[in-house]
Amino acid sequence: MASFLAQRLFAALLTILVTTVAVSMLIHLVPGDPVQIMYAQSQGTTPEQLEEVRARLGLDQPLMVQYIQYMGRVLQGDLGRTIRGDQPVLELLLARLPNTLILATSALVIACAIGLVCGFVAAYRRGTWLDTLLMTSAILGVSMPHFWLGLILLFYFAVHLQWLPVAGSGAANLVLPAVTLGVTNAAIIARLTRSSMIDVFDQEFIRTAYAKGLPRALVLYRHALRAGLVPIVTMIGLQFTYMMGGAIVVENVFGWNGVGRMAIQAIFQRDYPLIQGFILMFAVVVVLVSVLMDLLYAWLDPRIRNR
Amino acid sequence: MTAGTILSVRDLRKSFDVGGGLLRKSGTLQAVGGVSFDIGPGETLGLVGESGCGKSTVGKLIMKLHHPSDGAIFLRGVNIAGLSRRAMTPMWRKVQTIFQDPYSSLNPRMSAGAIVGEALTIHRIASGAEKTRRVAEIFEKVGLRADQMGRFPHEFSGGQRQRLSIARALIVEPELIVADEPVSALDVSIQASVINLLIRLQKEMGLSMLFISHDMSVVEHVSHRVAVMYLGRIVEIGSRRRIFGDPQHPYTRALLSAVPVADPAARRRERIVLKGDVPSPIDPPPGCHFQTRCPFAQDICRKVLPDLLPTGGGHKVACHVRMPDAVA
Amino acid sequence: GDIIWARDGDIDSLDPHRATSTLSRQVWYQIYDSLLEFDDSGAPVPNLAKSWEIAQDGTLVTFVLNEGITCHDGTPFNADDVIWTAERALGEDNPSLTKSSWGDIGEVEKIDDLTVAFHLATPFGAFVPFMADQFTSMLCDSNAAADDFGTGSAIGTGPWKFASWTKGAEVVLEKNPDYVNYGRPIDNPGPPLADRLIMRTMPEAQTRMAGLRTGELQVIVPPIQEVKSLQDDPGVEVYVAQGTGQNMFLQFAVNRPPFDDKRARQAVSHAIDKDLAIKVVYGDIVERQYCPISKGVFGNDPEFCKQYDQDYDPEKAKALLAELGYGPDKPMEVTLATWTGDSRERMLQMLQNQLKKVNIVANIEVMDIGTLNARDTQENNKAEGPGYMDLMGWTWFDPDLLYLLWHSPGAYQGFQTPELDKILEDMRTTVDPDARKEIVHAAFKILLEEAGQVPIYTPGWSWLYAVSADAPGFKIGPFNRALFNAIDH
Amino acid sequence: MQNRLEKAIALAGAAHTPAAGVAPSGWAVLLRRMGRFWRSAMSNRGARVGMVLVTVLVLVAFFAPWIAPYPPDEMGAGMSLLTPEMAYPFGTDEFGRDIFSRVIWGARLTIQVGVIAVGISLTVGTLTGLVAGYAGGWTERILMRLVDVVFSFTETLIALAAVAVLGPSLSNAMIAVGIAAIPFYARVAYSVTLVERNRAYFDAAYVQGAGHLRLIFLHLLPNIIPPLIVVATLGVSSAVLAAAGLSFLGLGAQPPSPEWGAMLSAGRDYFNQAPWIMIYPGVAIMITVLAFNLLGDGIREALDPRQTV
Amino acid sequence: MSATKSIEAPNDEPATRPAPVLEVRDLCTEFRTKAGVGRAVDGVSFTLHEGEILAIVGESGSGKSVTSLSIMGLIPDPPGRIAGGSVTYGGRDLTRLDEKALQKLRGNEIAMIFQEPMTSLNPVLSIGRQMTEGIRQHTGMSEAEARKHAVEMMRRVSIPAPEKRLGEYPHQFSGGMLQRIMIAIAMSCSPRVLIADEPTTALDVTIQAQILELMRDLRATTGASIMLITHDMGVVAEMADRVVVMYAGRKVEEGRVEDIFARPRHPYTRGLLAALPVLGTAGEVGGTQLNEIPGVVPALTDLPNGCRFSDRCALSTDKCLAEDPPFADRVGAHSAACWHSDRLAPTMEATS
Ligand SMILES: Nc1ncnc2c1ncn2[C@@H]1O[C@H](COP(=O)(O)OP(=O)(O)OP(=O)(O)O)[C@@H](O)[C@H]1O
Ligand SMILES: Nc1ncnc2c1ncn2[C@@H]1O[C@H](COP(=O)(O)OP(=O)(O)OP(=O)(O)O)[C@@H](O)[C@H]1O
Ligand SMILES: [Mg+2]
Ligand SMILES: [Mg+2]
Ligand code: NI
Repeated sequence: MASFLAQRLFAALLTILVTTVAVSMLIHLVPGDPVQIMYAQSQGTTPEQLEEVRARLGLDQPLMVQYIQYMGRVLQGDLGRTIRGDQPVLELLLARLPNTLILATSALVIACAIGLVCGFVAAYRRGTWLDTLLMTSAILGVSMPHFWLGLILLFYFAVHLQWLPVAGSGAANLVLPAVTLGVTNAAIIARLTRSSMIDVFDQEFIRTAYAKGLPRALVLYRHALRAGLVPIVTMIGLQFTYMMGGAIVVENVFGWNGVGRMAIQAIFQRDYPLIQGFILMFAVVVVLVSVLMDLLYAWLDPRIRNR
Repeated sequence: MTAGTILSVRDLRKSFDVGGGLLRKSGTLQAVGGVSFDIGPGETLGLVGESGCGKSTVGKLIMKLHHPSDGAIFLRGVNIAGLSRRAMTPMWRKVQTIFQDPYSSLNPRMSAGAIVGEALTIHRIASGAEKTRRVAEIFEKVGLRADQMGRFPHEFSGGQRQRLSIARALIVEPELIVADEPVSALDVSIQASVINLLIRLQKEMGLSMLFISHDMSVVEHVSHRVAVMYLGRIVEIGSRRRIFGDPQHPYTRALLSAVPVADPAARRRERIVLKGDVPSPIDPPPGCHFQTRCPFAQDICRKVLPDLLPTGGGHKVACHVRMPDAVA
Repeated sequence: GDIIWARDGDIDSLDPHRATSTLSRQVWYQIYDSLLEFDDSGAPVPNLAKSWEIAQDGTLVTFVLNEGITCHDGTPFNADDVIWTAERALGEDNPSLTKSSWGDIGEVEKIDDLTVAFHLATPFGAFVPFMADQFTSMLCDSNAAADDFGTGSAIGTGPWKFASWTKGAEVVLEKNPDYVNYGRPIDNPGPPLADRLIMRTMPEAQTRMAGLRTGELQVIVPPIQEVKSLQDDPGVEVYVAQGTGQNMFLQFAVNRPPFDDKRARQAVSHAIDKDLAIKVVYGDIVERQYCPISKGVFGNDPEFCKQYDQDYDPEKAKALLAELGYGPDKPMEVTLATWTGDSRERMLQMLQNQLKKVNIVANIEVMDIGTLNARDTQENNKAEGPGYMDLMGWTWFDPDLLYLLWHSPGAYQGFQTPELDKILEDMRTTVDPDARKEIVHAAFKILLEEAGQVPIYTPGWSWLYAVSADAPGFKIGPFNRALFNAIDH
Repeated sequence: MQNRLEKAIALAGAAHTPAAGVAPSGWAVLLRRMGRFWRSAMSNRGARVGMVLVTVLVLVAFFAPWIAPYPPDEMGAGMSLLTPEMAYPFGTDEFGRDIFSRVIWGARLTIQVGVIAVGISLTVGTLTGLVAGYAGGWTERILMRLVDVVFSFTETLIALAAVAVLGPSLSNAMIAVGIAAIPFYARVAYSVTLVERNRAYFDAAYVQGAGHLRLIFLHLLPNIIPPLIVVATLGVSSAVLAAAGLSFLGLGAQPPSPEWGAMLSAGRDYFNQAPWIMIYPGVAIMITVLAFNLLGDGIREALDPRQTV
Repeated sequence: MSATKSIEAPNDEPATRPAPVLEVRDLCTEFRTKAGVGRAVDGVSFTLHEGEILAIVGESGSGKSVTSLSIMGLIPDPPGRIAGGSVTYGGRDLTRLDEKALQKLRGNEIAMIFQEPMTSLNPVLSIGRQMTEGIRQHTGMSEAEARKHAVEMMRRVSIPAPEKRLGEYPHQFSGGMLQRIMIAIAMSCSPRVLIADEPTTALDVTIQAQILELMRDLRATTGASIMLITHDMGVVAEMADRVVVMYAGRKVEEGRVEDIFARPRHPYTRGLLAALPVLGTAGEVGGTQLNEIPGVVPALTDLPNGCRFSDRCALSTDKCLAEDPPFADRVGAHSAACWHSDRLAPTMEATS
């Protein structure tokens, strides 16, 4: 177990390393540096002064040197300070991480609640009108652009009905973005659940369970659901990371203060330490989630647990 | 190894690394643990044994689908065990194989003619009309019609697919055929015709054959000599007559007596029913691998792995216990 | 009550020396005061300093501070604070980003507790108005004690006290009960009426609209397209900042064909019907801009500038293009860029449409501001490739901006002439207003005649405020300074 | 993680069974087989609806100049912000451009986006996964690690980089979307290759002495294509959505191009006064995505050996 | 008990046979497929008597499994459905029973074991759970009692250290052990009927011998009737009292095991027997040819007219092509569905 985790983490660290190198290179390909951007549109300084600022920030060093210095500091737990506003990157990230985690988790809970139930029912009633209805709604769900659904929900529930606040970071503010993100992702879970459950329903051990005289509900719950959950759990893990990083549009629409939004701002401002910090954090989350999924997976599937 | 030997296998070994998952230790699985045998020209060696005992692995090692961990494989005197893929390419004209599952061994996206003729292109033996002619010829030989060349595997029946497989193996005119359970996936009625075909072709073309099967009656029907494997090792090898008529190893006897006889009248014969299950090749029992199930096991069996020793007449047995006369 | 002001972005820093964005400046203005203020006409007037005096040909400026001003932490505001601020901004180890705008300052001298003298090495015409800018916000020297100044703490003398900043979400300010208004152009001599002022970041315009509609927000930056409907809404008041100092103009990659030839630049200017474009895209919420610097800034004189610009004349544009060998059979292909937001891409679409009529095919590229800035310099350094121009915007309260933009090497290493360089150098050191005006106009003439900079409109960004009618008392001062002191909510 | 992922992906996007069909050489066979595969797919109602919609879409795109009453960027074709009426069935936008015409022309761009983006990810992803699955060992490890690396970039980041290096435009957005989706295809291709590689026909070809290229392109590739087709069909819809999202962030199509995502993004400024500006392109996106989804799902269901009814 | 007796005295007269337990009459089961509706089982009738082992043989696809699933009411619907006939057990027609009533019978009075022990047990549930759930369902025992019973059953099928193994999962067992577990599960409620669908096909001969022995023992001790489905004529010969031969969804021959082997009355049965290489009978390699049955089993949706075996049959005549031979239920147990049964018996006897 320990050696397995160690192995996993080592591979993960390598991936993270390559990722950060790649991202650092990539982001430096983007023209414009943070100093120049800070001066945009307002009375500026002489080019020499710009150079001075760059030198102070270490941006005049060759890329490789910058990167190595950066990694050196990272290993000591120092993610550096932002170029804009000169704030500690780690603090900023950690301050927003909970928001993102909360949004992603709630959205995931909604997505799972809808997706698992619909998928299961559709699989069970495979080929009936109910199946068609559920799956068509699922496809409709994925067909909607996030921002479109978000705006419509916003205007209906917040402005028209005034049931929920428009924006902010309170508990009531969580509802709309979580629903938007949840609904669009529920469809994917529903479809996967359906095919996974159909897969399981056709397995021979289900027939065995029936042959034992077990009631249908028990067969479905104890035998089918558990066995069919494994691929679904994987997808859920994937979705979680996707929601964490990719929900920028939803965060924007609902003014939800998450890491995704900060990342895109950082990119626009070429705030290298912040971007690198974000990527690093994201990679770590991806790794943690995947380890978590492994454990969950092992818990669900004894074949992996102890062979 | 006599001069006329086509294939000579010496102390062949193969182990696989297995495991290495969550909460699981990785280990080595010795699939083949030191196997030696010869096959002469025009001879069929039957290889029998229980599932997982390493029969297919032996076949694959000879075909160079696996690289041996140790040991030598002489094909017409050339040791192919260490050959690179490139160096092996010409050797594949001498040794060919027939797989167990006729359907999955045929590329579903290629026509029958293309599948059978592929080797002609690869080895630059023939192309164009000449290729077509030769493919047609081999089709006739295995009992297919040349006009079926344009068809696809799924349009053939199971028996016909296995014939395609045979045709593909024969088109390069090999000297040795490794047939890994060529009839196990077939229904009884079809199995018969494929067996008949194989025997006929082998005679006509003077082929040598390694015939792998778990079915004792089929092996008896096609083989000149038979090797019995148990957990990665050969426990008994000899002429068909000896193996079936006077088996020396308790496992061979048990195997023979376990085969159900298709004659209700012969029902109440005495039979040896082995206790217990086949041990795992990852963690084989000490001493003789068979000792855990052997009705005659003695102390020495639990400690010392018996060698495969000749008993005369080309017959060899790996057993510490001298058996009384055969019961079967 | 609380005033919640929703904007499309967050501040960068609470430290006026560490950022330059409009979004940050708007907030500094609430927390800090400067020595001087601008009155409604844009002229510097007393604020923290009750008077100032210029001596020795403009190389010595002395300020006398008002008595009894207290910092947010309760300490009195005096000459030490001014000196602390100035030395911090001008110091070697961590200078202000806008250090050069202070001028060439030799020494800041404390005459007495309430009198400070600035010694300049050379006369600097823009010095006095700069003392009214947010970049010279006066910081109390007690800030020295905090190691999170600018991010977690900020002590000033302004109407609002800093309470908290959640990056990306909101900045919370509380009213300064001790505030006395000396110079801000608003009718409230004392502390703000509301309890708190909260700046919220809401990038999506429609969300801000929704918030205003539901009463969750009191002040928002509205989407331009909604201004009309908001103006018609009795529950909302729309404020349009005047004299923001922002100006929007076209500039060209002048170091390669076709825009290395002034006729090509002039043709573009002649081809576009700026008034029509403005009307379609912005209606009446922006103004046509004729001069290289914006209305309300020293030297701006539309009548003067009109003599030299290229007014809408497609025929003339075609003629110029024909001279250069372009015509219906050989259209001129160019790139037309700008940065995202504030309907600028709509402006480009209008321009594109108009340019097409004179056979200039413009491909629009809209990018983030960082990319655009870098791109402009890049394009000026490229010897090959299609023509390139962009709709750019800058803001400053003084024509000194022209020095930055067009004095070689120039902000983008673009348009420049030796003659213009000379004029701009003179402009820097001339203090006398009339003489300075002459020089500024000389620079205008070159820029406009040569079409090095083609002015289009003003203001350019973040100049609109929609305020809920239940929060009356909002006002915008010159240079886009939002005043919440008198809002009663 | 890897295996589970594959299983999930396979379940979500791919069918495992090769379809049935007929013809002479590997590729011709594939084509003929595709025909058969197609017919069997078309027996599925969802797939038929999807196919009809896709066909209509392609026709609309192709005949846009004839169908659209106005050029897409003709300003003042009508008055600005007209509500839908006979002459302007979808109304007009702020420049008086006919939204109907723009939506029609937009179909071209959208199909282009879908096809090109998927083309990129399909080609690169398939080759990567195929080679990784075929070669095994270090090649496999390195390639699949690289795929993981790409996987942890967000689309936006890739888009920004692509846009920055190549300039902002729809085609660069397509490239970005295409690159971002590579891991998905690579993983499907990889897992299917592993399955196919373990089928006996592969070993059979190997022991005929077939070379690397022959094994990869003649034996493996044709056999991994059908599941990838399904993934690709579904991929078109995600690509369309992703590109629209990028346009929404200003990283995609440049004005005045009538790309639907860009129209939506511009239209949201008129959400209150002229909702039709946002509604019609939105509906168009939805229908397109729906069409490809139905098609993909339909094909998958049709290929599913369990689905016998 | 008479069941045991029938093994020892296989030549018992039909008249002394014990009472029928399960009676299948004219069973028809259909599947809707893309190619059309196929009758996987088409008018099959047979009777299972008390304590008897009835073998059902036939090649792959002949409808053996579908027959057994139809009896259990486990035909997946859709695509399948029982289109006609009856299955009488204890006076009730199982095909008309509702789900609840069937649940009471399944695993309790009629139990079933399947071919693939590996896939027939749920990989994610422990063996103990899978054993006890059925017991608890039918007996109302507590969990602890059920576990005790399960351990007892495991011991009976000779699983070593059963208490320890209860907590383990299927993948930790070998195929032979899993099949024994399956049998233990099936026998745990002492069913009257055990349906074994190819219980040993996936297993090695030595393990097969163990399992067959075990089934015989169980029959002897519990008196259960066993319906043994297989394609292996050897297993039939070893185990069965009576045999039903199926071909393409039809019963083509039925009779006592000795009769079937000694005097097959259907050319298909004869072909099957002759195609089998028999241990100990081989002469020189290639000396004797195995008998081949040309052609393949027809697709259910594309059956030949007349006798379904006609296109593969050496004896086929015009009549065979035109008319479907009825199953002649002749006096005595041994009969076949063939126009030429009479011509067959002597031929076979002559050669054997
Ligand atoms: N690629 C492999 N990796 C790991 N283990 C393997 C591999 N191939 C075979 N084995 C193991 O080696 C042992 C021998 O396998 P092999 O296939 O040779 O048996 P076999 O005698 O052919 O059995 P069967 O009758 O089931 O075909 C088995 O335990 C098998 O699990
Ligand atoms: N779920 C199903 N859907 C469609 N057809 C089916 C289904 N189950 C069985 N069949 C068809 O019914 C026929 C009989 O199948 P069955 O499984 O009973 O054969 P079998 O005699 O048990 O063969 P085997 O020896 O291979 O197990 C076959 O042709 C099969 O294709
Ligand atoms: Mg094998
Ligand atoms: Mg079956
Ligand atoms: Ni068998």
